[in-house]
Amino acid sequence: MADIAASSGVIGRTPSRTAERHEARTAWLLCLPAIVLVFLFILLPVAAVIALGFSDFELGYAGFKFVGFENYAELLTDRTFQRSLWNTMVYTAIVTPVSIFMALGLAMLIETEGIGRSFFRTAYFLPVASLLVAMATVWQYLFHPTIGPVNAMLSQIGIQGPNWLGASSTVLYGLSIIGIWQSVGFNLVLFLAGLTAIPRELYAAAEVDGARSGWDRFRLVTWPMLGPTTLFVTTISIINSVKVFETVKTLTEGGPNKASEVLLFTIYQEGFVYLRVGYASAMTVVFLAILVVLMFLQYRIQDRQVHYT
Amino acid sequence: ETTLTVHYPMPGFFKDVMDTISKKFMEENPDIKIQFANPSATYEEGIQTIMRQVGTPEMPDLTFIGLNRLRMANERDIPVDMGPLIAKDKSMAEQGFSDTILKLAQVNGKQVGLAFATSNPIMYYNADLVKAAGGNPDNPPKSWDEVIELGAKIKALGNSVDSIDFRWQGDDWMFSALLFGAGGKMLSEDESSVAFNGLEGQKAMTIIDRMVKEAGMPVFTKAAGEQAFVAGKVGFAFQTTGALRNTIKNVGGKFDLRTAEIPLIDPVKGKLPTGGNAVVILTHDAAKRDAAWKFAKFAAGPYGASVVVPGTGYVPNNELAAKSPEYLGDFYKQNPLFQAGLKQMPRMIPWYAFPGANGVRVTQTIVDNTSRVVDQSATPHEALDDAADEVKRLLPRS
Amino acid sequence: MSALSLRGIHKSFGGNPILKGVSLDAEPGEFIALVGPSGCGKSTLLRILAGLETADGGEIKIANRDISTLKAAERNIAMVFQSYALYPHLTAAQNIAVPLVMRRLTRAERLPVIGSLIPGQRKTVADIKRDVRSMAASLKIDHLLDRKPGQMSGGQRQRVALGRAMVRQPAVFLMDEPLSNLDANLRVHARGEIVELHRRAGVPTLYVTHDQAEALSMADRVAVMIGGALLQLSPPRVIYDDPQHIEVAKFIGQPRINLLPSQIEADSTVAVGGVRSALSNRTLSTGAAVTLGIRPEFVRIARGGDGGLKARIERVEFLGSEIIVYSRLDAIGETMIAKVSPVEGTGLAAGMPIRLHVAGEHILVFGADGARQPVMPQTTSVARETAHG
Amino acid sequence: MSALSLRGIHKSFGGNPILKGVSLDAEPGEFIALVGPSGCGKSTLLRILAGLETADGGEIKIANRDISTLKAAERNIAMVFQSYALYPHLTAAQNIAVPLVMRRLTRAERLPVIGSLIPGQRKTVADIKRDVRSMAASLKIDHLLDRKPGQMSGGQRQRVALGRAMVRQPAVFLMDEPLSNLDANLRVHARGEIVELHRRAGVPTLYVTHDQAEALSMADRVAVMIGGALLQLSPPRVIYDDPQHIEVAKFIGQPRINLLPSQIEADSTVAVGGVRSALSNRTLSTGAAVTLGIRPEFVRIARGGDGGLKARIERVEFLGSEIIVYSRLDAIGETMIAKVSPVEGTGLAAGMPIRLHVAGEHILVFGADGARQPVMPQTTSVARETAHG
Amino acid sequence: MSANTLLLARIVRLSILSLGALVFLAPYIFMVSTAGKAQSDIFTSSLSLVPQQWFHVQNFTKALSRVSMGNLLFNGVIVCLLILVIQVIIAVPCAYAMAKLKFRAARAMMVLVMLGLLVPIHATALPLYVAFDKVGGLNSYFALVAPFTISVFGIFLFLQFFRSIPDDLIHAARLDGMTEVGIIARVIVPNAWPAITAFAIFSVVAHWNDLYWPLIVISNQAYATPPLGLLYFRAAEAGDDYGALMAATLIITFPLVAAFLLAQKRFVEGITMTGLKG
Ligand SMILES: Nc1ncnc2c1ncn2[C@@H]1O[C@H](COP(=O)(O)OP(=O)(O)OP(=O)(O)O)[C@@H](O)[C@H]1O
Ligand SMILES: Nc1ncnc2c1ncn2[C@@H]1O[C@H](COP(=O)(O)OP(=O)(O)OP(=O)(O)O)[C@@H](O)[C@H]1O
Ligand SMILES: O=P(O)(O)OC[C@H](O)CO
Ligand SMILES: [Mg+2]
Ligand SMILES: [Mg+2]
Repeated sequence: MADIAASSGVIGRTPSRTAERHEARTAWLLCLPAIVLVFLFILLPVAAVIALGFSDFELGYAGFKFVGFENYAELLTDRTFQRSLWNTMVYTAIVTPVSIFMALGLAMLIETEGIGRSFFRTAYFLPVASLLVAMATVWQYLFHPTIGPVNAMLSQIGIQGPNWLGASSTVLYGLSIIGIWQSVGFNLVLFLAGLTAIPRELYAAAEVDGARSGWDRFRLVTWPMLGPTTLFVTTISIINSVKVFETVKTLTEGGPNKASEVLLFTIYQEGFVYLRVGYASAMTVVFLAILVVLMFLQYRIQDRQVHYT
Repeated sequence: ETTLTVHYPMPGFFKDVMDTISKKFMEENPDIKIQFANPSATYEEGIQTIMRQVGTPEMPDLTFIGLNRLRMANERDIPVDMGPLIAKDKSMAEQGFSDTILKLAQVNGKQVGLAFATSNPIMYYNADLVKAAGGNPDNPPKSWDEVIELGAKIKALGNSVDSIDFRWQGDDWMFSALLFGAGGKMLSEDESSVAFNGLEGQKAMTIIDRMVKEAGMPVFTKAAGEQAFVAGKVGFAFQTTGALRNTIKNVGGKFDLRTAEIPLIDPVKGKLPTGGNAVVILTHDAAKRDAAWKFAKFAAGPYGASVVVPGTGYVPNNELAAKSPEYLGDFYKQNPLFQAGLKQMPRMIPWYAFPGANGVRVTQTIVDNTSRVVDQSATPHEALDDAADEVKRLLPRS
Repeated sequence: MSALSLRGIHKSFGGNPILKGVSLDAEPGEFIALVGPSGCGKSTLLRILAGLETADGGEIKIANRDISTLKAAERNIAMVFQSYALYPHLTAAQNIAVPLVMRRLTRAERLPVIGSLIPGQRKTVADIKRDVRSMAASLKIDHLLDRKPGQMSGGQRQRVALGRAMVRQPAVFLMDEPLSNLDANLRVHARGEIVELHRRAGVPTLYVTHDQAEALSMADRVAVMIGGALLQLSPPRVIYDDPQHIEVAKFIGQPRINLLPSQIEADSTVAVGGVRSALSNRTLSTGAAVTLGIRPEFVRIARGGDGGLKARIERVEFLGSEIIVYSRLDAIGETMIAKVSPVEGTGLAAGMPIRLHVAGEHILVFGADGARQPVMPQTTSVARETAHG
Repeated sequence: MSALSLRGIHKSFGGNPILKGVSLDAEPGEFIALVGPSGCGKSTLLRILAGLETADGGEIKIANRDISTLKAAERNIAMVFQSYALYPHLTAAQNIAVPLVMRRLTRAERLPVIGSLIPGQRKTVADIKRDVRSMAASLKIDHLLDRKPGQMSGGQRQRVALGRAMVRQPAVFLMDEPLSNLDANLRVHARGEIVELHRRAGVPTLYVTHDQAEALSMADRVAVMIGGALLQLSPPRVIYDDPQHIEVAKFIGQPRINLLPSQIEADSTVAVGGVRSALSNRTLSTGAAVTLGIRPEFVRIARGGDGGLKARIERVEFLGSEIIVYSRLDAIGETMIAKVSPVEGTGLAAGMPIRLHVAGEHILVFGADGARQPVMPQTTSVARETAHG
Repeated sequence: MSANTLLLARIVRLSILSLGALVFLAPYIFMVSTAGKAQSDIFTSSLSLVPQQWFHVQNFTKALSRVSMGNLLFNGVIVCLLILVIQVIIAVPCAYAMAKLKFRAARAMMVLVMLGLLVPIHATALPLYVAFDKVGGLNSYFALVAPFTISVFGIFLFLQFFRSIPDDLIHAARLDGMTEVGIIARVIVPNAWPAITAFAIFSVVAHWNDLYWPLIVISNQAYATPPLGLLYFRAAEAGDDYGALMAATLIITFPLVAAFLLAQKRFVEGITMTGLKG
């Protein structure tokens, strides 16, 4: 009986400290290679970009000088930059939600349907694997105002197809359609992988609990359990949409009359076509700053809601 | 033995040409070896690559730069001055390098390269549509008025046929074709003030405006215009003769493709801009420079031209090549479509490049404002004035 | 008419037959305990009934209606899963509320914000909350209602799972070891709640358990399933006192029944420890091998004296209110288990020589095929013999 | 020297204190059963011991060595998780083999193809296979070795989890309800295997269970934990017969102990049903409220006659080898539980009036604070009284 | 009744999926059709997918002979494999530590990862180019691979998946004597196959098709990757050599499709967490 002590405890050295230190050290070691590489290939170059943002460096000239906030001051009045901010926002606002919900819907349809799963997965994934260099030509043709199949199809049902990539009123939508086409497969694969992590037993429970329709099961099990995946997909989709570049570069060159100027294209144009690397760098910094704030807000809000353990 | 690394843009166009030329060159100069660096897709990307590589071991010994980018390259001191090399070389004229031709690749009097492939804007037309619209394909329009009138008739044929594809996108080249054709200039002689919004410019821009208003020219992207034309859905296309070979291939037998000289607003004083590129020497190594000069002359010389012209549609940059039956004389007889560009050669003047750091941006400004006319969101007058205002800002203040 | 009827249910997993034609009928409001060794197919049977697994063959009827083609959600069955299957993203309260929400609210009423604008929705929601709270109180988890499953102990999770099933009024209750992670007191309490609920609801209940006390005390009838077949389905007393198969006798009863090999002697009698019983039918010929079963509570220990079976104590196990004595028979080396009260057991220790006396009227006789052989009542005679069976 | 020693372990979750200073010492080779109500912190204690959770305060020693700072992998502890925690991607055999592979093979030998080229590796692997097979055989899962957890029943999974812990030779065994999903026979069998293994290994074992038979029969000592504190740690008999706290008495014993409110009478005695006991120390004053505890097996039922407590049967529960009778005392309305043999119980039915007699020498007295009050031996006197307590 | 609704639901589902697939495949259909057409047959006013003359042989011959396709594909495979293997080796442990170990820098790491996700290669290409030039690393597999050895995308993706792996599984592994690295290799990776396969697909596709970075660091054709080969079919004036371009694109895309077909089973064949209870 002597060994019973309902004593209120010998709180000596806290063992937890040491254990926590152990764990922290292991964690550090595991992260170290990644940290080093992030430093080398992301942080340092970004630092260089920030530094260049304060300079008047131009491609082809050897020297440059620091000009303080001149580039940033110029940015404030740069209408092209403002235009491209707006266009990027519109593009992102269209492509992100549509591609996420389409991918989710397709993922669920494919998984419930027994027939042709591999085929459908591949079909929807193919756009991700496409080489834009060649695909640009194809889209150009598909969206052709007069000889293009899309408008031919529309005219079959009596609609006068728009001048998709040629008119400033529709060019962003045309690009958005291509953007959706490209990213649905990407999101689809992520959702398919996410679906596998949901324990089957929960669906059994949902059925027994009276979740009759697929929709009920979706609301009760799939959607909440996919939370982490959705968070991930949303984050990545936003980032990818904001980083739209290749389609604009190959299909519209920002035109007509800047109707499809987007941020990365503007930056590219400034840096590599107009060769003003310093100014382009300042733009990049602003671009990053906006994104960082945006992403953190989005991530923090959503992250709270999706992790259960 | 010397090895030269050569870089060139648009391999889809130039790969075969380059391969043929370098093979022949190495046969004639066994002590020089030519190797190619990874080519660039466009002139734009080509010059970017070179500018990045300046000063690194990756920099090639020779490259081919778009004629409108020579000025910019020169401002950055990238090309080797060919002046001394030409001076040493006594027989430039005999080799077919006339002064006019040398001028195409000069910046402020400095010889920064040798024009390699040169082009001028011509008129392509669909003879079938012209006929259907009541025109005579054998007697194509000579003036813009005729073009616009016939274009309107073609448009009226319906069946989603369009009248005209005027290639205003991409750069200011086609605008300058109208402007120079009216005898106008981009800037004043001393390059201190804007001149393209003068009378000639107004006339030029009004032509574009009329194409839209009177002949219903749609807003095409560059590729869309090309595709519609080769599909037989456009009556007239105005663009570089350099695209001829590809256009012929794309049209095949679908319709009767013809070419003609481009109308000039002022048929007397009218000039035309020269497109294309020039071979530029980059290496500062003395031994290599001689070899490079040999190659540059060879490529830009009559043999080079005789390879380039049939394969592309460019006009000969070398008088010898153009005239001598040894090179291209017979070719033109057998290929009448290629004659339009040839006939316009006397009118060719350098493609104007704007001075200063913002040279390239100026071009974009002109394109953007042209597009406002095409989509009818601005009158020619407004567009030109806005462009002029902005260009004024962008020019170096002296 | 039976409230629930299974006919010839078959099921294999990858070629292995798991259920080999299970048939079972439950009266309205009957409570059936399903017991059987681990892996015998109990959970599989429940899952088939619930519609979560499809049988390879057989027929399922609820209230005489064939439900084999109905989907799980349409069968109106409540089930406690062996693995709990709680929704990890919902709190205990929300978990318990799910079946009510699914049934009492229309699809529109379930919509996040809009739902609450529909007249009557608030009232229903409040009712659901109240029902959940009282359910939780009866399972003693009302203080946990706001926790998510990840923050609960094993037993707490199990109670939430139980609550989720019990909160509604289904056509059939299925419970798969719903109390296995609870302590004895809580288990007794929960047992009471389940019985009470069952009485009120009056629907057939199939209850899988490994706890025989549970099975015997709660059930109207006990179904013993072994190797994918139902061997016996009888009221608890019958299952225990009158098992029809040696496997049932072996499975039911804790500590387990003593089995002694024996032979039919002349006149169709069997003898053990000086006690002789006569079989009531003469199907087995003299000399046929049989097995005699004697429950531990019918084995009495004498520390000396005559008669009975000579044995030596191997191990004495203390179980609080009783003592289990394991001893080895001198004659045939088999182990015999006796269950005695702490008072009787005082002083017994391993190694002690003892004599075991069996109560003759409680001997069960099983033929070589395992089937029970009836014994003529009142025929047991006690013969003075030397102590060996 | 103690083989395992916990000192003042504290732990809170989000401000809720769960463990409130738990201290415990185990002798080398001692088997301690840890019991307590659901949610009292048993699993948490094991997890802290294993190094999976960090205590807020306190000290843990194994063989006098402070291991608080060691990582879980370095503590050499084997544990059966309440949730099994099987590797879903490995077969049963591979699951069981993991701890052996990790300990017996060098890092190089574990490499996929290259490993098998290292001399000696084949032999070790073969040894591991053999050990796994014999472990599996002893848990009767040898036919499942190639299945993955998803293809096994609950009880089968649990046995794999048990096998994984038992296959190796750790410094301490921790088992968290390792047999909860097994049927009675299998449980008895597994119990035997665990005890056997424990005897061979001779390392301290902490065994959480809700099955009191398990706790009482297997353990050298039983630790009763209630509300985050260890109330008593004693050998099974002591825990059962001599609980030091009313909570312990209430928690241990199935069916649960009868508790009757009472008062200290003159001369420091208490009386119930005509039986009187004298307290051995006089700390409680006359008139102080106490609670009397009488185990159900010490309550005898008389169908008539004099004396004892008058009561009426409420419910009779059949448990196979015994019968539990719930009756309500006429005088004070409390429920009394009696446990009788099937023979004694024959004929008892709800509604019957009876008299309950308690064995005076087995009455436990608890003060108002719950602490046990010793009773003087041999002082119990039976007075003829009218039948009320 | 339910049999009928089931059938109907099925028909609706299949129609939606098929229609969608058709839309998504439309560009490919056009591409395949173009690869079999003569140049003059491509842009016509009729919308015929069937070539007037079968030009497959010519186009594919051109695609294979105009560039050294074998060399391009080989470089592509080497580069993609190197990138993938290193990315996984670097990202998995890091994500594991961030998801399952407690350390104070985890939050800062998260910031780094997010930042990394946001930074486009277009922005940092120039400083990186200068750095590679300084260390003389241009024109090598090293230059093609190095900047992508760190995949913040991978870290982020794995992080999400690892979080849903139950803690008890990791605890069991620790008690079984695994080191943290052992846990990663033996518990995390096998249970995260869907995520790793998905990542592998993305990584390979992205780097197989990447044109931007190779164009910057590779001027020596010996190290050219497949998309660089496509340049040879591009002409800025009057369109590309469409037939050959499409043929070459198909040749280059084919390995990706094959790889995807092989891999897709893996990321859906989930390992359900049935080793656990609760
Ligand atoms: N992560 C957590 N956050 C908050 N509370 C927790 C957490 N984990 C456990 N608890 C609480 O701590 C208490 C002790 O839990 P523990 O799992 O140790 O109980 P237990 O004694 O093992 O119970 P059982 O017998 O039901 O398994 C419980 O009340 C539980 O709700
Ligand atoms: N998916 C599966 N694939 C193969 N065999 C399976 C599968 N699921 C279950 N089994 C096997 O079917 C048999 C019956 O399983 P079931 O879960 O019904 O057993 P149970 O009677 O509930 O056992 P327990 O009491 O241990 O829970 C077991 O032997 C099990 O191994
Ligand atoms: O292609 P080129 O060299 O003929 O140049 C013409 C212009 O680029 C047309 O915009
Ligand atoms: Mg089961
Ligand atoms: Mg627990």
